[in-house]
Amino acid sequence: MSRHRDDTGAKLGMWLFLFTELFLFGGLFLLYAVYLSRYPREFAAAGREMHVVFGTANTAILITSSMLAATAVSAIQRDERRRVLWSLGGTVLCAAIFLFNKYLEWSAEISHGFYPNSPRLAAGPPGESVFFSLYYLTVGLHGLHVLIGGTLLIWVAVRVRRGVVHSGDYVLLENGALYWHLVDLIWIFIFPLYYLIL
Amino acid sequence: MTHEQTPHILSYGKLTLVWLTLLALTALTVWVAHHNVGIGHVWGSLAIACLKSGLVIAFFMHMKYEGRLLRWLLFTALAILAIFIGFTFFDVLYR
Amino acid sequence: MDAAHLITTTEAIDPVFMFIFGASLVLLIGITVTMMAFVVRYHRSRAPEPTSKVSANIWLEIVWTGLPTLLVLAMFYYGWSGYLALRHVPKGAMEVTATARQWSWSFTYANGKTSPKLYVAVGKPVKVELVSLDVIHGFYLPAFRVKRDVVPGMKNYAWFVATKPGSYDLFCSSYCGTGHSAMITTVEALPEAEFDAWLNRKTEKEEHPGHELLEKHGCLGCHSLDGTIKVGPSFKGVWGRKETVLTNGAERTITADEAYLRRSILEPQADVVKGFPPVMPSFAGQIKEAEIGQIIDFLRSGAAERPKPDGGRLAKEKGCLACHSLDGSRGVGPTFKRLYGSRVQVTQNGKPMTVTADDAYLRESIRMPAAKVVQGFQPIMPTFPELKDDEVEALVEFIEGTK
Amino acid sequence: MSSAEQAQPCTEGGFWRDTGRTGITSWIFSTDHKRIGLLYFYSTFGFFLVGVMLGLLIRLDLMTPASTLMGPQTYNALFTVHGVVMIFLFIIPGMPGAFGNLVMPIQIGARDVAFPRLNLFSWWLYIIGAGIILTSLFTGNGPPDTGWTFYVPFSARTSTNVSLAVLGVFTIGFSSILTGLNFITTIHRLRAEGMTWGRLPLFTWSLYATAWIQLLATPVLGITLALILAERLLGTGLFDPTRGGDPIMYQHLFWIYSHPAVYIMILPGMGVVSDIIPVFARKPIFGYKMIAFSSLAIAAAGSLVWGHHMFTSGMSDTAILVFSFLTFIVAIPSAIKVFNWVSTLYKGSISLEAPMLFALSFILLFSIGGLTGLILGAAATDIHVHDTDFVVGHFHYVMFGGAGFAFIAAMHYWLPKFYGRRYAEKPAIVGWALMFVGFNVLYFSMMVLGLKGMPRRYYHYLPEFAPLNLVATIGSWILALGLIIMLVNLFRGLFRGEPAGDNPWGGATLEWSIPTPPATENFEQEPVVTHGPYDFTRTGEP
Ligand code: HEA
Ligand code: HEA
Ligand code: HEC
Ligand code: CUA
Ligand SMILES: [Cu+2]
Repeated sequence: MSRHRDDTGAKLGMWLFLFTELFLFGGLFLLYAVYLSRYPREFAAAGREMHVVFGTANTAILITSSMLAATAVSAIQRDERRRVLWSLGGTVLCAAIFLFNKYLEWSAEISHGFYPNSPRLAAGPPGESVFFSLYYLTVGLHGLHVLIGGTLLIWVAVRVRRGVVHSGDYVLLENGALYWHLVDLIWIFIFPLYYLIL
Repeated sequence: MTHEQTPHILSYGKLTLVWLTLLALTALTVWVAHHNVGIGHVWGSLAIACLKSGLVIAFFMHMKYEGRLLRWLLFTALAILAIFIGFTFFDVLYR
Repeated sequence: MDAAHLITTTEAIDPVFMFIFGASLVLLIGITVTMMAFVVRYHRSRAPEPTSKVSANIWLEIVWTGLPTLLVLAMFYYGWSGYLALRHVPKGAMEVTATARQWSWSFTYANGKTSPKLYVAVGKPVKVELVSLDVIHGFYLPAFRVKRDVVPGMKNYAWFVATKPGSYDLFCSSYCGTGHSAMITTVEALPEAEFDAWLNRKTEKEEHPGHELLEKHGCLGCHSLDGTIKVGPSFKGVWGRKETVLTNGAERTITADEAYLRRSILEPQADVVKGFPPVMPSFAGQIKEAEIGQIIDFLRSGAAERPKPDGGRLAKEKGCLACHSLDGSRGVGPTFKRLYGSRVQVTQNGKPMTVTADDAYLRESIRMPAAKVVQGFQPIMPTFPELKDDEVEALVEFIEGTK
Repeated sequence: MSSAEQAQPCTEGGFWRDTGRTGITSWIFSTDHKRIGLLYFYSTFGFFLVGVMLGLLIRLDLMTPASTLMGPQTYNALFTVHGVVMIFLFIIPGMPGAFGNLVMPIQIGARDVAFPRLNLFSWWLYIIGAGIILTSLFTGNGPPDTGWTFYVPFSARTSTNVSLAVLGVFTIGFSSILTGLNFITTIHRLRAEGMTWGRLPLFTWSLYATAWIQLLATPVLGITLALILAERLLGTGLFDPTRGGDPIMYQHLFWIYSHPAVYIMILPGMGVVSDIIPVFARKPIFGYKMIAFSSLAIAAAGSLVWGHHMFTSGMSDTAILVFSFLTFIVAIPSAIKVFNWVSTLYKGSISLEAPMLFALSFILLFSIGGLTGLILGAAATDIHVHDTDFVVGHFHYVMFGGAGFAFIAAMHYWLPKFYGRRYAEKPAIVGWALMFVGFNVLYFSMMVLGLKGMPRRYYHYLPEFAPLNLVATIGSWILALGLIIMLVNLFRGLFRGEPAGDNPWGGATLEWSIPTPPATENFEQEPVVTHGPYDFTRTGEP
């Protein structure tokens, strides 16, 4: 007996999953809010050590990638397969650039002695070490999501190429894109909170 | 159960427009941060971030074209998250 | 709040309890009785078919949503106002700092004196500042309905007032590791004059300063002086002892000399005695160099072996006094008062006989309670195999002294 | 009278054989919700037995003031593992995982859940998490000794195997999230024609409310546990006061999940009771709408009261005011449920078979547990009883007397449907009676002990607490005896008992309208529902 497809159900499921991701990061944002209100000055001082250029560039990159992912969805609805593949390729490329930037940025910061439990932070005021610990955890967790999202989109792209995902059945692509947008959403909040607190 | 309603297709033009707005808002938030020192601007940057995420959710994520159910669920989830964070401040602020 | 109208913490809490408990009891009995009555009355043997199909009644729902709401609001309000009494320290309260560490308490008074028990004056409110040196502990005085967590890095406090002299239990209520249940001491409420005298006495006994330091820094919470193994090895005979230790995971044998003991205090994780968990915190920065010297001197002097067990304390701790009174009243067991030297009617192997309560008899009674059973009492006294000979001696001495 | 025919298990028909697949792989890789339900049932129930043995050992240690049975370290590991196993391995996954999976899709007239493969994945995550937790007991520096609450800074410092245990719980949290996600989608999307929201059986309603808590609260636990790992492995110091962290923040995060989690435990139990009582009283449930609504209200209001676990922690007084107030608000929907259950009995035709006995004792025990919850919710009284055996008594009443008894009621009520055979009635009642008595002897003594000031998690205690502790230990033996009788009888019956028939109790929900045991696809054709779940004039038709 064949079961009929339920795209709306699948999308509902994806949204529910996105809620859980939101709450996962929610715990970290909660801590951020609490510690910011306790150590405003230390947070500002620590925020000044961040590389705003990297942050801004990565924000632009993620926004672009998100736009490309949305384009892919529009394209598949119109049955423009080449455009789907190009957009997904662009999204994944952006993900890769984003991670590469992160790598550069973290190397720079770590070489300056900012990492959890580092001697430099241990010597500084308590609020700063809290800031950097939160920063590494939040951004690290986000980076993990970028990695997962990128992999997911590559997998989807392969299925598009094979014709498994097509204009008549593209909920997989839609869900993949939704996940990617969430990754973008989280970054939209990380960026001002960690880079622009001056 | 699955009456296939024809899905709403976003035009590329609209997507580009949203994209440009998002980039502009990013520039704005960086600019504000550099010209407006102080804790008060935390709220400013958060407001901009909320605006940006609203755009992403409404257009990129198609929420504008979804049914009532999803919108309600999203609203509920966000409200609960806000409560989790907000209620913690009953402790943190008055300790 | 002046002293005359002082509401004790107990007086603030207990009525709240009685109110909620009473209301709950009434509700519970009401629900249970109704339920049982329905079950009996409408049991299928009496009511083969249901006699009603009603499945909703808006008025009933309103009533049983509304009334409980009012009731719980009353409970909430009452509970909150009782709580406020715990937070408002009466003016003129004596301040004491309670320092908690794994796993012992130390109390510091305004004049700098410290003690392992909390001494207070009867009728005088006490504000206790709570300080933790490691993990979260809980400062709990059941008799006064007072509890507050002792959180590192936080300034918590509690207050209470003892209205009668006596000794009250003080527990660590918040789980803090291996020795959690051993982290108990007492509040000693003394009449004001006695308390003042105590507070201003220089040192209690003529003690080796090293011994006092061990008490002050909480060492004795984990290390005994009499050979019993607590969390850590006993100090009895530690000087010159051969120990198998784990250094970076590798076993080796060392002799406990001055350097080793010093390292054990400052870097406990460097050499961990085999068979013990590596839980000892480092005391670097907390103990002054001179103090370490005194401690080591004390450990070397073998003084660790000397302190005699305190019979009275043992009698309380081992629970003897749960069954034997000190004031002549009859408890589960015969009283200790004027027991020593008296003539006792006992049954041995079913034969009645009379004996004199001398040292030997008392020793036997503690070691083998079932051998001779005092007439008129049940043979229910447990044995205490963990008591050491000198502890039994101390108990006998204590009983001898209870006139 | 045991003819050879009767000794055959009835598990020949229905989903047991339908597809012709047999052997272990037809189970552990099956996507059939009934098979997954049974997988969950056996795994969670197995862990229940493990937890129960640990509980028994705890009581054995506490029998006398100074035990010589074990050392303090062993005891501390014991209650930690007992708590972790009971909460994360039994009671949270148990009810939704086992009975939710078995029954809910049938109750709404669906062939399966919305995402069958995800469902199987949830079970695997659960098993993997459980495996990690079990590994943590035997490797490293020995089993964790933090209590199930993993409070920092202790949990960040102890040298025992906390990291691995936390990782296991984290994995299980994921499993719980996926189950919740699956159930919400299923209930929204897969209801049969005519199965309106107003016709959902109350068990399904309660699962719906539960699923939302699982979905929204569990991720917070996830991040909290991840932070402990970070604290231990990376030294982030977010909760370390010497580096600017705040241990109280950990408690907030932990209880933001773990208070709502207690409603994950109890809500499905309430659903079971709401389904059982009308069937055995042959009368529609009283106040259907209010009961359904109160499940949602409990889920919602229950998410706002986490601070009541922290009244003594040094949290601000304002927070205590707010959280104490909200705690009392949660009691109201619970009260609504209790009153409606009792009213359902009025003018019914009540038969006291085993499921009903367990359901009725649920009402009593849950009420005792809940009412003691009020004493805990009031700021003044909680100060005295916090972290004492009174709290231990409270939560065993709600968790074991409530959720646990409901689980056992569900076993007696539904398992015959899936095995096709039923247990003997008399021994079931004997088992119930012993459990009920033993339970009260055990936990009532503990509550009195708590009032007298005996702290919890105490390896030994002062002699003044000795008599009641002895009584409690004796109670645990009576309870154990009852549990053993109950279990032996139940499982004997499932494999050897009389055939159960399609509708042994005369239920009106959909699961009783299909053959016993159900076929793999549940329904031959999609049912069209024409009446409510408690319309006993029309049992047997959809
Ligand atoms: C199934 C699990 C479960 C459930 C359902 C509950 C239900 C409730 N719990 Fe409980 N609780 C736990 C499991 C549970 N709890 C656990 C595990 C802990 C300890 C955790 C730890 O520290 O290890 C705990 C601890 C705990 C505390 C912290 C104690 C402390 O550590 O100091 C508090 C404080 O407010 C509390 C309150 C309540 C309340 C008010 C309810 C309410 O929901 C109860 C509502 C029910 C009723 C009120 C009874 C039914 C109604 C009637 C009989 C009608 C009449 C009633 C009225 C008119 C009001 N609980
Ligand atoms: C659902 C949850 C659940 C259940 C069912 C139980 C069940 C029991 N618990 Fe529970 N308990 C908790 C959850 C639960 N517990 C939690 C969360 C804690 C807190 C942990 C912490 O502090 O961190 C706790 C803590 C706790 C303590 C406090 C420890 C302390 O603070 O020092 C005690 C003490 O008595 C205790 C005892 C028991 C007993 C005797 C049972 C009884 O149910 C057990 C009765 C025994 C039987 C019924 C055995 C019979 C069965 C058999 C012998 C098996 C037969 C075998 C086959 C047929 C194969 N538990
Ligand atoms: C938290 C419990 C704890 C406290 C408090 C504690 N210790 Fe220890 N100690 C231990 C344990 C466990 C060991 C064995 C493992 C080890 O060597 O680290 C130990 C070992 C030792 C040793 C080595 C003993 C031997 O037999 O070789 C010495 C000496 C010592 N401690 C001294 C002290 C002193 C002095 C203090 C107080 C200033 C103190 N300890 C406080 C737990 C504790
Ligand atoms: Cu200190 Cu428990
Ligand atoms: Cu709670």
